[in-house]
Amino acid sequence: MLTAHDLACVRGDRTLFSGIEFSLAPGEWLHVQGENGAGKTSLLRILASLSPPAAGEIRWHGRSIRELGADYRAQLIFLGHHGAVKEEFSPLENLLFAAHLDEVPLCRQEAQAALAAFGLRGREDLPVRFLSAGQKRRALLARLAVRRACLWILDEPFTALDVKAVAMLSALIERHLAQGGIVVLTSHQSMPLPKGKALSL
Amino acid sequence: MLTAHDLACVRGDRTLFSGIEFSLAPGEWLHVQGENGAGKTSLLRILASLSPPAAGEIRWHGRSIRELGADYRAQLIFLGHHGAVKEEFSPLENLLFAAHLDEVPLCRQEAQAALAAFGLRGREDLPVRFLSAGQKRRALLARLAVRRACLWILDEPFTALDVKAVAMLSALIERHLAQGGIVVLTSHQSMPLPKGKALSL
Amino acid sequence: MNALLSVIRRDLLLALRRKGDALTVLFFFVIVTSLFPLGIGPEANLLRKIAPGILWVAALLATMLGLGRLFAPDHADGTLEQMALSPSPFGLLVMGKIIAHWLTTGMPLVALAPFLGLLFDLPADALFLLTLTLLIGTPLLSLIGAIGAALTLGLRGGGVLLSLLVLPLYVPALIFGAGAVEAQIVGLDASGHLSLLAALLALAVFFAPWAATVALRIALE
Amino acid sequence: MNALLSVIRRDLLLALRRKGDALTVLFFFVIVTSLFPLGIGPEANLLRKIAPGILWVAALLATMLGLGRLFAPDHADGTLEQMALSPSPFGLLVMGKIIAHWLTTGMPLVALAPFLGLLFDLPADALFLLTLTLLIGTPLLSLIGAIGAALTLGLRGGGVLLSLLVLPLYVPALIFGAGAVEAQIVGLDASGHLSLLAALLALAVFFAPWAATVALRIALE
Amino acid sequence: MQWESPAAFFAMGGYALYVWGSFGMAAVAMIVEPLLVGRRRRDILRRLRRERLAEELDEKP
Amino acid sequence: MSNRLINWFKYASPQSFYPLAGRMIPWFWGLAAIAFAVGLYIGFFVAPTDFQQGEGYRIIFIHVPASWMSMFIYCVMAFWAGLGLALNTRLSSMMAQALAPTGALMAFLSLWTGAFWGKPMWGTWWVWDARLTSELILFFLYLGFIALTSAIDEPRRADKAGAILALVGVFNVPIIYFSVQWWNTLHQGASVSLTRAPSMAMTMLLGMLVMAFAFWMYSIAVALMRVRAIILEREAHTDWVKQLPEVQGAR
Ligand code: HEM
Ligand SMILES: Nc1ncnc2c1ncn2[C@@H]1O[C@H](COP(=O)(O)OP(=O)(O)OP(=O)(O)O)[C@@H](O)[C@H]1O
Ligand SMILES: Nc1ncnc2c1ncn2[C@@H]1O[C@H](COP(=O)(O)OP(=O)(O)OP(=O)(O)O)[C@@H](O)[C@H]1O
Ligand SMILES: [Mg+2]
Ligand SMILES: [Mg+2]
Repeated sequence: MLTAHDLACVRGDRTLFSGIEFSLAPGEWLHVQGENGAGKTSLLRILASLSPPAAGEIRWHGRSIRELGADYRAQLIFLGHHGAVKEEFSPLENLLFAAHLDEVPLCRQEAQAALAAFGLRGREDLPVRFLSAGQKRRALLARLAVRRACLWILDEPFTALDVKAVAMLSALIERHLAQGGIVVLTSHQSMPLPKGKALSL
Repeated sequence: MLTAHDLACVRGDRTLFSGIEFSLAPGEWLHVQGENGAGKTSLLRILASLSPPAAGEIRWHGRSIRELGADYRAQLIFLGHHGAVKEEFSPLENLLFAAHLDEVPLCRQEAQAALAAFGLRGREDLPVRFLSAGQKRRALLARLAVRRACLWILDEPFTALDVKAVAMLSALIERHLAQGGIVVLTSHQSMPLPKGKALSL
Repeated sequence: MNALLSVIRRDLLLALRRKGDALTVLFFFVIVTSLFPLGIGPEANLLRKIAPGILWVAALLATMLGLGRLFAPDHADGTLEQMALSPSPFGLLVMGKIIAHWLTTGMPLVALAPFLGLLFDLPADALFLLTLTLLIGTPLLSLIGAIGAALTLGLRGGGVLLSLLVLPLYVPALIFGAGAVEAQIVGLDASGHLSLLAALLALAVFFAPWAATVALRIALE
Repeated sequence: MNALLSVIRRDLLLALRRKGDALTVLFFFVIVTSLFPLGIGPEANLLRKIAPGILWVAALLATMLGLGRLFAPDHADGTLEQMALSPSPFGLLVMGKIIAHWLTTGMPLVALAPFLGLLFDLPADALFLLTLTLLIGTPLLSLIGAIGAALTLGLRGGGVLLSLLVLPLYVPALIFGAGAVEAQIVGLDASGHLSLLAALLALAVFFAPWAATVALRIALE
Repeated sequence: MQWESPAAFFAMGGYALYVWGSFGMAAVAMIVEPLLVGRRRRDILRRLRRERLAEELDEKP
Repeated sequence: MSNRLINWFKYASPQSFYPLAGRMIPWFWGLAAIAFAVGLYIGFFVAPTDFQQGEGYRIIFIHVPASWMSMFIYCVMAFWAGLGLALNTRLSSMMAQALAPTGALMAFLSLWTGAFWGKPMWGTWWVWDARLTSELILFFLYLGFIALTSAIDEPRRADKAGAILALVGVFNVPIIYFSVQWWNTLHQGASVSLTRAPSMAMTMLLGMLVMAFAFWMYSIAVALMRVRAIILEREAHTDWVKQLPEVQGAR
């Protein structure tokens, strides 16, 4: 249960948004919409507790995320514009390290299977630097399939993906929702997803 | 008139594509399609004479682009995944410098108008570093409106753009085509453009 | 604890993957040291006198150059963000990165120093002491440097700003480190210098990772 | 020609925008110079003897640190690609970047050197000669450095690899530059050193921009 | 009073360069600094006034 | 958080401090002017000629106050910065940033006047003495603080990063001072040690203290002026700034 109360964000001397309210129960997802520069990325970073809001509060199951700290962070996964994949490492190594960081036990076979599911079979051992734009995104997204986190915060997850990969990712998100997960995402494209809440900035 | 004969591209020990043939007359555009990693970006870089093909030849009005060299480069504009905008400079400064580089006379008013047309009014003087993902792309694309080049090579020009910006860019491309320009682009999304040639990798 | 080890392992692997990257810090150390005889002239006595100072300054500059790579790549590709969001304590991960930095930068310097000392014709006991001071001193340099690297993260021209911030803080390490060797060469007792150096290290082990972590969280906002 | 001036103007503006970035290269120069007495000890006679060498090495290191910023930012954000595709000759644009680099890095060093010489208690005529050698030497450093910066562009750990490539090429400049001042301090004629330094500069002006341009084209492939 | 003449005062017993060099630099620095701060304040005030005028113009149609 | 603390926060808000500072500034300028006049009079016309250093010693009347202030201001700056980091009060971070340039100026004056003193007394502009070296490093620490805070555009981030640097520095200043002193005494090379007049004449001491007071008042006055400018810059978008008479007033 994620709730936001009266959130505001200020950048420079511009107020990007204020008075944002929403609440998401398990199985619900939120589509953050808005023009370029409306403040979607900024909102997502605030929800991920990476930067503090200028005003307002975010609650997770009724408790403020500032108090929860690490307990909250352990339950979320945030994938942003950046890759968070090392260009020198292969997708496999990247995934294994991410699992370590997340304190998830993951063996090579499982990791390889996850990558194959994301269409990277045969590229598991090629340094990410050589991958195409879309393949890089896939290597990143493979983490979604591995880590057990309840709250997914995804910033434009569909960029650079081809049609097949978009379908795959949508299916993954649907399954996560069906299992009682919560998803917050931004996207300029229309998505093949069950109806969710929408928030316009 | 851009023609490609029997182009091939090899990366590592993988042949991405070979035997690519196409020709584009003024007013025509080519949609390069393919899955993630099919070699679209690689093809575009070859067309922009940034990297040499493994085999085959590209001709511009009948003459090989290797011979033409600077004469060919003067007539094309290539916008890739990277920004080519300086994060320290404001969009205005970036555009003015790009115009200098292109040896196009451009005064502040014109530049400001071009940026305003791309929805950056009020952000002309903010360093690009502070802009949102979509605004960065817009600052980059503003160059299309300023530079007179016959051949446009655009790698996923629609990423990160919101609906309004997509429509604007499409209109710009259409106008360019109507004036006898040639466009080569890649995109995973469907585009509101008049029918063009398609090339599947 | 597991996460700490995994960060260290990853960073070591990364250093290995970026072929010869750690090696080039070493070469930098060697080249700076050997530039001085070229700039100053070949008088053996003079060179012997200034050898400890030069080796220490070279080690310091080499460490400093490596600092740019401590957090910046992880910041640029978003890994640092993910570390901050990880369930493992962020401070521990930062500590892991600092340790890995020392293992790939400081330790090779320590191993190489005695050989470079030979070039300046230092006596055996001075060589030993030089190595010992560097062994205590280079972790100190890495720890202090981590604060500077974290503070300048993501800033334009960070590399040079970093040196501006960090070099003044390196002064005590330099003075005690080079001072110990020089004291011994002129026949004085070096243990005072050494224990002060060790005390500084103990202080830094406690405070530097904490300060670096706070600075990193700020940089990520 | 127009394009050359526009590149220079842009890079100067950029240096201005990155507040105090050129300034921090200067501070680095100052700090490195003042680290040596700290490592070596405060004996005035000894320090006076090694001063030209130290100042030259410090200038060399400061220039080298600034090299990382010569092409890398333009490469990372794609500007270099656009320059290569520009109708103006690429070599001219590269030359513009090198000139701007010297104006923001080398020239301030030259202006500051006499004051730092004072810290080492150098006599007035030695100060003058030191400044003169740096005035000839720093453009040389920028030119040679540009080749190295172009060659290492986009390589991982490029910063340190760069120093590895460039430092050996800097050695002749260092020897003639510092040598001239030392010769004069001990009462010998310095003009031989000076003319050799000038000859090197003339050579570099012709070849370095060309080599850097070729290297850049390769890096862009 | 220990100075025989103004000239003796300015000569400072042969230390004129050093004494007046020090006091001069101190005086210059301590006059220039407040002036710079004052300019900073004037700049920001000018900006604020301009913004206020712009806002007023915006409000009036 | 207790009520008292919140109350305190209210008084420490830029909004209520801005007019208060405005009222205090003239007083400090006045005190500084009086103290400068008295101090300079004592320094030049009352204090006798030094039997060793002749008239050259009169540099002491600015050198020592500048040196003291440079060290004192650093501590105060670190205090405010640390307070800003711990309690997240905007005003104290602004105070820290307002103090830094003045502190750097004092360090610079100490170096400059020291060099101008050293040349006639020691025959050289500079020696690598403990005091001198640590003052130089203090100057660098100031410059580092200023460079870092001005390199960060987001004010909140600049405050926090600056605070960490200032705190690390304030721990290091004594370490640096003692390390340099020890380094120097061990070598005892050709360097000249500071020659102090064995018993300073009462009038000299008095003049020095009055000048130190003048420097102190000056620093406070300038820092307050600067903090007011910083407040205006940072709070430009708030209503209370827009309502200020100097903003509303004559065009
Ligand atoms: C660049 C050169 C110099 C620097 C950076 C410098 C720095 C300092 C500093 C930091 C202090 C305050 C330290 C304290 O009170 O413990 C100080 C005090 C003092 N300095 Fe200097 N100094 C320099 C040159 C000189 C010279 C050349 C003389 C005289 C020949 C001198 C005489 C004094 C005296 C008399 C004091 C007051 C000592 C006391 O109150 O205990 N200084 N100086
Ligand atoms: N050294 C190498 N060894 C093997 N394969 C390589 C090597 N370097 C690149 N590749 C492959 O070459 C392809 C490069 O594709 P390119 O970037 O042109 O794809 P793209 O069509 O633009 O894809 P996207 O839609 O994801 O942007 C990728 O499939 C990549 O895996
Ligand atoms: N210092 C500043 N001064 C003024 N405006 C700023 C400053 N920093 C950031 N901004 C503005 O804040 C906004 C940041 O938006 P954000 O990145 O959250 O947008 P977004 O909704 O994710 O957009 P996109 O769809 O393009 O990714 C931008 O409009 C940017 O112009
Ligand atoms: Mg965004
Ligand atoms: Mg691509």
